[in-house]
Amino acid sequence: MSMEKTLDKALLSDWIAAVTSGGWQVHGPALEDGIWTFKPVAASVDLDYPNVKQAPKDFAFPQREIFFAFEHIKGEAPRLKEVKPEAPQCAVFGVRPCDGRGAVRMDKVFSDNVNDPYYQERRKNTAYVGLACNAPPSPTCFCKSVGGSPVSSEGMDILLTDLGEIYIAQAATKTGEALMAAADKLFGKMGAADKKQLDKVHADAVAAPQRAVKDAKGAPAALKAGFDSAVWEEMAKPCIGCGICTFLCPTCHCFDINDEMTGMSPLKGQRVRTWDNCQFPDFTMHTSGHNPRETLGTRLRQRVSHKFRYFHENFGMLQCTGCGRCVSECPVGIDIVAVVNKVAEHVA
Amino acid sequence: MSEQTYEPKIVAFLCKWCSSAGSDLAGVSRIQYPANATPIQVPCSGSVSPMYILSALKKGADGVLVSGCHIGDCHYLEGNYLARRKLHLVKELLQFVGIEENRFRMSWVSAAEGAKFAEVVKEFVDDLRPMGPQEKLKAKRA
Amino acid sequence: MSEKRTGVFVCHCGNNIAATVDVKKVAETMAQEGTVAFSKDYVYMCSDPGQSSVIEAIKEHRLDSVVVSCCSPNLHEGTFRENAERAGISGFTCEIANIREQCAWVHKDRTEATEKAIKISRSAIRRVAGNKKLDPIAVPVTRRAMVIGGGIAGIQAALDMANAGLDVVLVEKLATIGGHILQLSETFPTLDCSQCILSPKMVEVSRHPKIKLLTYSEVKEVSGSVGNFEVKILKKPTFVDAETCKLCDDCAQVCPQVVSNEHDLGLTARRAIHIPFAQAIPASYTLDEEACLGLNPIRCGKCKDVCEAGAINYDMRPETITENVGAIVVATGFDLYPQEKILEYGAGNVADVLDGLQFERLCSASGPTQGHVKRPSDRTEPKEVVFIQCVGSRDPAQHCAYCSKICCMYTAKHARLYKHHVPDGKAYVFYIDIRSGGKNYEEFVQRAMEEDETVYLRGRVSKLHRTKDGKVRVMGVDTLTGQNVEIDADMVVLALAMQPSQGTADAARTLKIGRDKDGFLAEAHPKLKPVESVTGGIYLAGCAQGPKDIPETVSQASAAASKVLALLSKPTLSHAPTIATVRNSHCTGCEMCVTACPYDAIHLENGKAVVNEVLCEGCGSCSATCLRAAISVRNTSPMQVHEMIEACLSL
Amino acid sequence: MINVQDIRDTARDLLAKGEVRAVIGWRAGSRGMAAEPCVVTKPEEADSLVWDPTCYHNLALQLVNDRKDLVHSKKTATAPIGIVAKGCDARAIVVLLQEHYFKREDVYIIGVSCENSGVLDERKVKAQVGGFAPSAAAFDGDNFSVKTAKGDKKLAGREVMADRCLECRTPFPKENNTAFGDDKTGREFDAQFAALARFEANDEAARWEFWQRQFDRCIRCFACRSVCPMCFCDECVVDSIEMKIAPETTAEEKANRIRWIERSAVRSENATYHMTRALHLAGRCVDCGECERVCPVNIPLRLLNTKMEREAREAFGFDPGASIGGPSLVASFRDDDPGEFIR
Repeated sequence: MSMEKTLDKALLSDWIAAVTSGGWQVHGPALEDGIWTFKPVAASVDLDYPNVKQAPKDFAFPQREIFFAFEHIKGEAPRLKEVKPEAPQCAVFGVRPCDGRGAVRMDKVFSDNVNDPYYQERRKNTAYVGLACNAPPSPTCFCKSVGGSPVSSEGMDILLTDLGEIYIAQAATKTGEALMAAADKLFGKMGAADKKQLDKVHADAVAAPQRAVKDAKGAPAALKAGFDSAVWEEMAKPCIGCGICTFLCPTCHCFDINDEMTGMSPLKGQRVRTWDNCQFPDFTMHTSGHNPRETLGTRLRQRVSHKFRYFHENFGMLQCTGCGRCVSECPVGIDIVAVVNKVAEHVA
Repeated sequence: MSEQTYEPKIVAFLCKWCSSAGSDLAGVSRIQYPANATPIQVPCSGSVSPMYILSALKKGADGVLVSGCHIGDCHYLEGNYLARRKLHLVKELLQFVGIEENRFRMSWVSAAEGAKFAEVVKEFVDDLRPMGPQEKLKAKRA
Repeated sequence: MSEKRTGVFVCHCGNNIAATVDVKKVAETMAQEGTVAFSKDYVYMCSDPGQSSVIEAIKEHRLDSVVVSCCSPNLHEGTFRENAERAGISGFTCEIANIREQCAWVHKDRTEATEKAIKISRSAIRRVAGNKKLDPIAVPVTRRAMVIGGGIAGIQAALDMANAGLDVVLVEKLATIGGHILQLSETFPTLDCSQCILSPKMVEVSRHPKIKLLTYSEVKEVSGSVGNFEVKILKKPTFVDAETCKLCDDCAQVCPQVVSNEHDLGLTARRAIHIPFAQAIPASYTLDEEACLGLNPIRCGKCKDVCEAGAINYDMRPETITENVGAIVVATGFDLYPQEKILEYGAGNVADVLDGLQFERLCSASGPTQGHVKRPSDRTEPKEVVFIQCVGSRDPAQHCAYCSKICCMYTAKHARLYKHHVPDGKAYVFYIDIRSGGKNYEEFVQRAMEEDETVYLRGRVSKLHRTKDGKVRVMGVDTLTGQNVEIDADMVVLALAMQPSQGTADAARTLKIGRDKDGFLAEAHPKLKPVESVTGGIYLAGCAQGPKDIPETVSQASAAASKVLALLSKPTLSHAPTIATVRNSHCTGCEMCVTACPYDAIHLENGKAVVNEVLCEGCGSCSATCLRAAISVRNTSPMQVHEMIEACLSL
Repeated sequence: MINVQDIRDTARDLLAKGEVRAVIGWRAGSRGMAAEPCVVTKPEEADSLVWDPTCYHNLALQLVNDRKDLVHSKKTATAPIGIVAKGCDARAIVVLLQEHYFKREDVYIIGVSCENSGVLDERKVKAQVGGFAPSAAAFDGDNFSVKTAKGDKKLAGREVMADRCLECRTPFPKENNTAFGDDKTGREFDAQFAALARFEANDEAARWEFWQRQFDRCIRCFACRSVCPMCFCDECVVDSIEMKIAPETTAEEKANRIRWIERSAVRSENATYHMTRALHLAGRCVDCGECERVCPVNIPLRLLNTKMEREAREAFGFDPGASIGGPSLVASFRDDDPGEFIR
């Protein structure tokens, strides 16, 4: 890490003020109606929180994106008007390592093989100020078993670690360095004692027991072998086909494109991208009425296989970052860890 | 929009047999009333789905009127009884979520009540005007 | 967009529309609509050249649908739909945008009215864009008719239809047909005997090969719709076989049970086994089960013992008869407003205060006094009689708001009949107004005043009571002189209001036809459809629809008969195809539509709703009730309505 | 207190005798403390069934899914299906029966009374244990014992019981083939509609301020609708896509969707969705509270549904889920339904 400094907790709000005056919109965790969400921060922010309910993927990939507007006056050629994303610079404070790793995976999708200008425009204006998990993990966390770590800075611009009175701020990108440099005098030098404490906190966090996908490395092959397993339908039996697992997921990125009409006389509207969801029954519905993924089992298989097999085949890494949202929030307790383990067990 | 230029937009569902006929009678009698309500003739007030009310508000209506035959006079015998119950629920729900009570209105206007129809529309417009445009449920497509 | 090709035709209606609405602008704006292939305005769209131009445009521009922006659809929807059919497209792809009654005539501001006309027209365009070509549904009809009620109205309607060759079922609640008219002594304005008028007609009914007479019977259930009703009738047992009964009266002679005679309105008594009156049709005795000492077990049995003809059969049971008919005439008549409700006139508890029908019986040769006017309390000839009009009528605060129409005339008749019977008697009439419209009616009232020296006092009677010397003291006011008037009368006759009979209320419920605020049967249109009920195939006649006199009743009965004859003149009827239709893929069989349907037109088959297209009237209650958009009315689908809403808000 | 072994024995017995083809119930979950729904098909699996205060789920939903499976696979059931049902589950089954979704004889109801308990509200538990999700819980009749990362904790029952249970009057499944536990019908922990009454004390502006915040937050994951046993339509009226395409569906119909609500998760569309759902549940919702429990963004959906429920009760004397016979709320009327609001 190129830049490692200390920040007195009392100065966090000053730093945020400095970042804000540097032209950034600062977002931080806020508790509203009982749930943690990233909200614009006015003055100070409390970073002592578990994790946000919804992964922060919407900074670069909002649930609704307008591509262009159109108008068709009778007798004339249809007119299109491009809508460029309004993407203010956003610095998101308090991103957890699993979600930082999620951003890396989203970047793969929208920037590796294809260039999605809407995503890229927003992404380049987004900075993630991460927060290492040094509290005991929640019963549904499993980041370690999918190649992550509670203190990973992957995908972050800065990683903060809470050492009680102070944060250690470690810049991971140029953007991160710039954000710290903007308020250079607020930061202190990381001394040896600090360094020692940091290492200890990180080591303890990594050592804390988590539940685990038994053989994540072998998962792609196992899922391939278990494609036709009867386990899928059995595991999906209680599934209700809602969209919680994918909408909360830091790496789910499927979308639908629709024309939303704003007027009929003359014909006016806009082409809109909205999140879609492989668990919805209409996701793979063909115009003919045929649906290749008609059963809940096939849909569960799609979701799990995408995370643990297809993405790996495409990008050489597991897509799942082990945040545990799909597990803790599932209304009926469908547990991706248990599913992967069970399929693997079944084909073994 | 300023108070002076604001004209409430009303979608008026009128049953064919009583209220639309009553509205016709207002016309035949040349009773003048504000032009804010655009009528949609439906067979019966009982055919007005609660979703039509929501749809109208979402499409930007400032007020929605449903008018049918008086109780006991329904051309289809019972349609207005069903409408009364269903739309009572709609009215309660709208109020519950904080939509102004006066945005949704129901009336019974018989084929003989041209003057009453004009009065219902006039009163509705008078009640809506001070409230200003309905923005709460209106779709904002930006 | 779909490939709809709609033509829009905006009518000026002379200056009726064009004065307030910029019709040219409406036509031009509509041309911009995606589905509109042609639009024009014209001074009188409904005129012959106007209609022809629509046909030409349909052909020339290959239009598949039409919107006419003009007057109310009630006026010309039929005209333009027929016109569309003439041009070779379905009439149901023609919609009317009402920009006259609901726009041009009710607004003054030209800009506002034009904008509203644009929205109304646009809305009709959206509707028609979703309209399907529909063909009227041809329904085979049952060429039989039913008449409910055997009074003069029912008899007349039944005879007219039967004489035209139609099979008729005549249902009467009482043991005989005839109705109130047989209780009358003479009729105004000719003073001819009511029995002489009606008896021949009653006999004609009983002998008519086309008429099936069901007396002592009540309609209990009606299903089906215009052209095909199924009626369930409950026929009560008379315990006497009409064919065998010789009318010897032996049974009545031995019957120990005496009850009040309803034909004489309680002025006389009858036995449990009785004949309502001598000329009853069917000519037979009836054993009134309620009055009888008991049939189960038999407690008396005297009538059966004495009957030589063996006509009496205690084993008769109520019988449910099912009749299929294509049309129904409802002629369930009137009752007098109950005297008990007139508290100021003693609520029926003052002796010698009679109602009009009781007085008729006193004047009638077949009545309790053989035609001699004698007061019931002491059988003496009353020398001073007060007649009070408008009792219960024209009194919105306490009784009926309406005028019962015939009381002025029958009170004049009563006064005259009284004077003819008791030439030295004095007759007083309290009235509010005299309403004597009708051929020879005014002359009749004048004769009552002049020839028969009836004293007409304009004013209300405030109260009356019995005096110690056996008179009825009537206290009123003569508003013409401003004097209080007090008359010690021997007898008082109240001209009570007419109200729909109890049977009328029952029939309305069973037949599912509407009633007006006073309980009379509602006609479909007060001027243009006076004998049609709001339900197709059900017609109205007589006082069940509103107070009326005999000539009017007879005319209405004949009118109803002619409507039935016209309806049933063809082997099939055409039923509007704009009825409910089910999307099987969406229906879950929850039966909410079945419950909501006012016509019982929906039932489940294999777990899916099925609409009986003849019973369905297209009201759409099912559509608004269905949670899954699985049922909707053809050409008023939710999709169409949502688009119409959008059109209404488009400016 | 119910002995869970009784439930297991009953299930095993029914399966062994072939009287049911499966038993829907709860088993221990794999993640943390919560139980999860399961379908037991073999007698030997009956011992996996559990009954505790984490049996949140309204299992009537699983009956709906079973029905859909049967229809989809065009199979006919060989025997009835068994279901373990709480009071609210049984009320939901009654509404489903009222709407002819299946027949009474198709279901074998093993009723379990909540007696003087109910289910936990995980949100309340988390609030009591410093925001950490517990990994196990038990109920001893008065108190819950929960295990958390920071140790074990005893919590008073009423403090962490779901609102819906506190307001519940019918914890006993009246409609049953066999039932366990005491019938505590009429018990009263909290006033009925208490949460609703608290909210209604707000004025119009405050109500809208509250609801617009909720509508804005909705992500349209449709978990509320997916978890609801009453939302058994194959295709919801707020879905803008025609999923059910019958052979007679024309190309025009496929193209012309009912475009009255958009897919975008924005305030107007979300509000329309939630209000439509509330109206469609009027007279059908049995207040099992599942929609509110599963909402990932904490929208208090019970408020909308209990508002309709109370309205149906007070204005129309209607009690959903009380009996199988009788017409549905909006398909029927009474002559004296309120109409004062009509001019």
